[in-house]
Amino acid sequence: MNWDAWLPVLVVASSLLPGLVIFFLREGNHRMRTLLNLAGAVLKLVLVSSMIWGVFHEHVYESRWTLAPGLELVLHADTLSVLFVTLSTVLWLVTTIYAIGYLENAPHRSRFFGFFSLCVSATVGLALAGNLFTFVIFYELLTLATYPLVAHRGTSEAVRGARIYLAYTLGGGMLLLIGTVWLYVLAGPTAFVEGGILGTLPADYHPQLKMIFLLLIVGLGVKAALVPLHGWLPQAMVAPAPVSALLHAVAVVKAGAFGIVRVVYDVYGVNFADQLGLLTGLGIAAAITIVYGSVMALFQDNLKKRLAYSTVSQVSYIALGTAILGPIGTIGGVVHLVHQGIMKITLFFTAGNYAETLGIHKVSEMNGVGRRMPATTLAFSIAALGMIGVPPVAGFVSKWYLGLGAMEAGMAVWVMPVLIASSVLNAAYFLPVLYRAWFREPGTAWPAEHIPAARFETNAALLWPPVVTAMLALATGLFAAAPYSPLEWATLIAHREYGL
Amino acid sequence: MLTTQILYALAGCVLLALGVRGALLHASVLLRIVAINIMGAGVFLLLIAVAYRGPGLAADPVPHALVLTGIVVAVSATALALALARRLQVERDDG
Amino acid sequence: MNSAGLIVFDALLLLSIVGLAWASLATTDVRRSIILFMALGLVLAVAWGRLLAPDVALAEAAIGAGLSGALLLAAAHGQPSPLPPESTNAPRNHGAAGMGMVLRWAITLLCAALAGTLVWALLHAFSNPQHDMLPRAISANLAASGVSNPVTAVLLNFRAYDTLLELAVLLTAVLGTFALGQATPGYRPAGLVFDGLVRWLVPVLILTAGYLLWAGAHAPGGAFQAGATLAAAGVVLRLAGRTRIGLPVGFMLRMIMAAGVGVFLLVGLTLLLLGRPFLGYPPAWAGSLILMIETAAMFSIAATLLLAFLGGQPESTDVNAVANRQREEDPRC
Amino acid sequence: MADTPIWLVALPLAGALAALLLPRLATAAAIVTGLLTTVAAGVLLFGVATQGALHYEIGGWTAGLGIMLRADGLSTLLLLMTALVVLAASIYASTYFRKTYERARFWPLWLLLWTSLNALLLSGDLFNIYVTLELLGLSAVALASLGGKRAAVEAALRYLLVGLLGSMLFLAGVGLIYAGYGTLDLTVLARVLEPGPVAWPALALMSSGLLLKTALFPLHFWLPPAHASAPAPVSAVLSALVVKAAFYLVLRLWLDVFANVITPASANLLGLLGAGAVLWGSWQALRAERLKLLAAYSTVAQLGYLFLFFPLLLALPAGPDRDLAAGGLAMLALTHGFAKAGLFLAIGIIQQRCGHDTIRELDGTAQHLPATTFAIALAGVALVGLPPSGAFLGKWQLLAGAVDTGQWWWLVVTVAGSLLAAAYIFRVLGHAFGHRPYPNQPVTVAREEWPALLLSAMAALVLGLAGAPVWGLLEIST
Repeated sequence: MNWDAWLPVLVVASSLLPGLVIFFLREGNHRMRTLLNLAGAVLKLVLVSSMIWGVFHEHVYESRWTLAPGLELVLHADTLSVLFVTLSTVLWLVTTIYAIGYLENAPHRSRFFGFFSLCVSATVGLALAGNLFTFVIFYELLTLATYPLVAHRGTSEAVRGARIYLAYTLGGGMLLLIGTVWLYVLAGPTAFVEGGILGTLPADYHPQLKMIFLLLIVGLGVKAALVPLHGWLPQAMVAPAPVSALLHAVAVVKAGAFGIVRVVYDVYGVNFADQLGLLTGLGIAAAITIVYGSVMALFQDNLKKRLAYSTVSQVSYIALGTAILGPIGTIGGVVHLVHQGIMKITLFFTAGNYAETLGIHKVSEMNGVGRRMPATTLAFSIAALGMIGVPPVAGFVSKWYLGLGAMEAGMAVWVMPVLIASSVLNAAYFLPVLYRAWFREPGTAWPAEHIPAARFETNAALLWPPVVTAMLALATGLFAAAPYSPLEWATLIAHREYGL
Repeated sequence: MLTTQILYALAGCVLLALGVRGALLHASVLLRIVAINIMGAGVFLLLIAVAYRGPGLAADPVPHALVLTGIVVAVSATALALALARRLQVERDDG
Repeated sequence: MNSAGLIVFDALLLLSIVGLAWASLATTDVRRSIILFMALGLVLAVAWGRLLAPDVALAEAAIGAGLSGALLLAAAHGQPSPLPPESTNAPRNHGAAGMGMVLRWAITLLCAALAGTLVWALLHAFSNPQHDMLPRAISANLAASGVSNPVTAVLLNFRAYDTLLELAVLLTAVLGTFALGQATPGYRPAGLVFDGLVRWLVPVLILTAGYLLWAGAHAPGGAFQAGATLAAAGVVLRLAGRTRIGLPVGFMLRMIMAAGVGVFLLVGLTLLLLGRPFLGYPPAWAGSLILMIETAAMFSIAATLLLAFLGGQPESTDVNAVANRQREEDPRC
Repeated sequence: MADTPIWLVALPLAGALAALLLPRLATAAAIVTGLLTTVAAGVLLFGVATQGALHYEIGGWTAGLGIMLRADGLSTLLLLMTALVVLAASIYASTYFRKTYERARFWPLWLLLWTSLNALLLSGDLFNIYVTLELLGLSAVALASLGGKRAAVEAALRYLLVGLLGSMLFLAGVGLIYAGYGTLDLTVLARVLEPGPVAWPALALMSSGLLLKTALFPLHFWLPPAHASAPAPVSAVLSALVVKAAFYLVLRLWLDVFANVITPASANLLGLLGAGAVLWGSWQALRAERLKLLAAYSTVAQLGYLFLFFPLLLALPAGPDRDLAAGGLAMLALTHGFAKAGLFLAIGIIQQRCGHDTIRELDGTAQHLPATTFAIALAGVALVGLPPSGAFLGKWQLLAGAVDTGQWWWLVVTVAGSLLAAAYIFRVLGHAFGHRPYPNQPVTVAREEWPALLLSAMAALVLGLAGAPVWGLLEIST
């Protein structure tokens, strides 16, 4: 094996190995744990950077390992996987810093960081999966690695939330597995190939292929929180803030959305999927989810739950983009994978900061918090505006492309109203929060002030990550046309998928 | 076809079936053990009948050897079963 | 005996076999059932003789009827007799009793079907000419086996591996019995007449055992029959209330228990190390090796059968003594 | 190399005698024997992989007249699994039994059990199989009764009687075969057996005896009490290996010796019973209040999966798809062996440390023994059949076979069983999270906790990630 074959393995291993070592560290060995975490994160970033460069120049990075005859574990870097890997890697680094600050002196840190690293490894593996079989393996591993994180606090509520999470995701995993096995029996090893591989199958397979598509999408839809499969997501918010941030804004829900993108583009092929009439159904499911999530978010007083429902809504933009035939819709969907991640992680970080610093868990407790914590609230505001789709924050770019794509594909009739309704609803559940935070008078006392007012807001480790990600959200919007920007990369993906 | 052979083999089948029935229906452990032994006897009868070649002819020695082995195995199993039954009785008497 | 007489004899024998088996299983009185079972064993021994299987007849008489019966009777010793039927313990439930009847009949029908199928299959098997490839191969190789009794040749040469494992089964049973606890206390001392009988019977049994062992090479007999006879001597002594019944204790006892399997295995492995197959005796040595194995096996069999009869390890074996001391202070919950 | 099969029987048997004669050195003798036997199993695997199936004529007599041992891919894999599981359980047992008298009783029987397992897996002769079955049954019962409590003795007695019933049925079948074909050698029989009034009842008798021993639903009633009340290392071996030995014989008879005798209907019957086992066993495991009982019922369920393969293997035409499915079956059996052994050892640690194994009261326990809890989690992953365990690959083949042959109902059963398994495993794992401080040292007592951890890791990681050679080995047949 040469470097090209080792690189994907190393990208996965750079979080896996530190994670395994961390399990065996003494609880008090804070320094070693931090060192391992950060070293792994930085190393991964370096490796991924080299991979970005290579994939752009059409280098093939691929590792194969046979698990059974005909069943190969394939790690393969293409444009789409690199996009997701980069997102995960960058946000892992930021979240690790945040988590170190967040969990200072909390119990069970070795266990936490061990599983945290496993989670990231599973996400990266899933991103790099070169066929559906490999994807399924990492998809299940992600479930397994996140369960302990959701249950981490050990309260009966946490264990219950984790159980619900598990019931949904394992159930979904089973459907995905059945669909994959079925497809495997019909078509052999289903490698991810740009443009899809199933179009060549004879026409009498088409009814079966439709059934399989349904199984796969429902299986993936659980993690992507498509309505009505979204029930676990609000329950899983009992997890500690860094977990909510990385896993439920990025890793887990994105794994589902990413899977949908893979299945439509690289297994079925978007044109073949359209020909089978599968895209409309997907689009409608996505549209319903977008509206439903936004409406539900409107009624949540608990900040994390409001964000969770917002996630339900926003992740479906990706599915919507996938369902819109044509490169521009694709760009909108794919780029939203990145944009939504950056914005949503910012929101979860800041929500964690409010809870940790002042004990604020509810929207109704946020009056005047902007004066006490201006930097945090500024980050929150940028991300929230981005979610609504206010230019020049990143969210605007995605919505613009989705709308444009829908018009181009002749689907504007129903996509545009959905986009507009969603934006209005986004505004309706975010703007009042901003108004409270900035313009309302604070109450006499904060619910539980953990950090004295004399300090500037909160720990540096908690403060900087949201600020950085908010800046990133702004930058990806402002410099959307710069080389290697998410938008440029999404355009590259769309070009390769459509063979342009 | 040798009538003798068939008759003894049939008796073996009957013993086997009787033994199975007893082993399934009896409540007492000792009676079950007896039943299983009778079942064994049925199988042995069957095997020895198979070995029989007729008057004045040497029988097939292989089933004879198998049955000898079987008898010792059966008595071993009976001994262990009885020891267990006895221990169970002691445990029950103790409370 | 003429052929008509033979038919009557066969009919009587078969009737008593089936009748005894039926009677033994029909009763709920444990002791009655056991005695009928022992009688069945004796009748079976006659049947083996009738079917020209004298080796089996000897073994059945000694082990099947004798020792198994003795074991069962010893176990029944502590049982209430006759055993009260299960249903008297609880108020009779008509529904459950109905279910019970259904189950009884279902099982009976199942067993009848089993017997029917077996008979059907056997009739088919017997309708073909008998397979005598294996008996012929045995006669052809008998000269090389070291013994002239074909049954002994099969047991200790051609299928010696079976016999090795069978000795291991016997050892396992006794070790399992040991693990379950103490030997039963001896029976009360016998009366004067029985005592006289014992003095006379035991040496005869021991001599018989020796003869059977030696005869096994060329005539019916062998280690198992001999071992069982030797064990019978011990059983008689025990029944007479003797506490010392010729069994050593401690290491020596374990040596005797292990001897059967041990010598067998040692012979097999030695031959293997000498470049022959496992248990592949050189024809010139086969007779002596078999006798050696059989002698060791006889002592092991006698000891283990006797121990099984005692139902546990005799007192003052060192391992057990430790057990007695330690059982009280076992702290594990 | 050619002698290796007989060494696999002779070594543990010699070890048993050594342990019997020298009770004070019994543990050392057992560990040394264990290592040597494991090496022998490794050598055998190497031999079979390089030279194909190995045959060994005992006493130098040709098969038929004498007894032949045979080692092909499947039996060799199971032999190696047996060696690894027994060795690990031996290391654990050396800490589990602390009293000299306990050890003196345990080790000879333990090594006799190992002897019988190896002898059974290697045997090529029907009557010899009967003897090994009895040796296996008696040693297993004797070990299971070592707990000495009333429940253990009661369960052991039932176990023994059921086992004897099974062996006698098996022997009746053997008698029938000898009456019809005049031979006991498996290879010869495979050649001459033909469908008809002799072979069918014989197979039915032998199979029902074996199914009783392998505890296939609804003949499983004896298993949970016996496996749940035995000492932990014994439970591990009973659940992981002993029932599987009987299953191996079913497999041998149905797919090899009697291959042209079996009918689709009979294979479907086995599949149906397997489905019952999967659903009923998993459901009972979910309702169990004690960990050991949960593990025992899980064994009932896991054996059920193995039987689901029969209708598929019969429906698939000989060729690569069938080989894949057969490999999946072996993989599932191997994974279950390691996982269940690991699970029982882990439960034993919990039971000894905390004095109980009640699931509801596990909260503190799981926190005190993180390595053991982790072992349970890994074993659980394998029992559910999640990646990267070997069971995932096995179930993949099961599902693929069901789709391929259009037998959808097995797919539904498999999925339902897996979800139930997830429910009972995570019901336990939910207790691992709580507020107690994490202990400083993850592995507390190495000799006690490592065997369970390694066995579970073998099931959940090694077999799944490096198990591909299993398929290659299986193609080596006698």
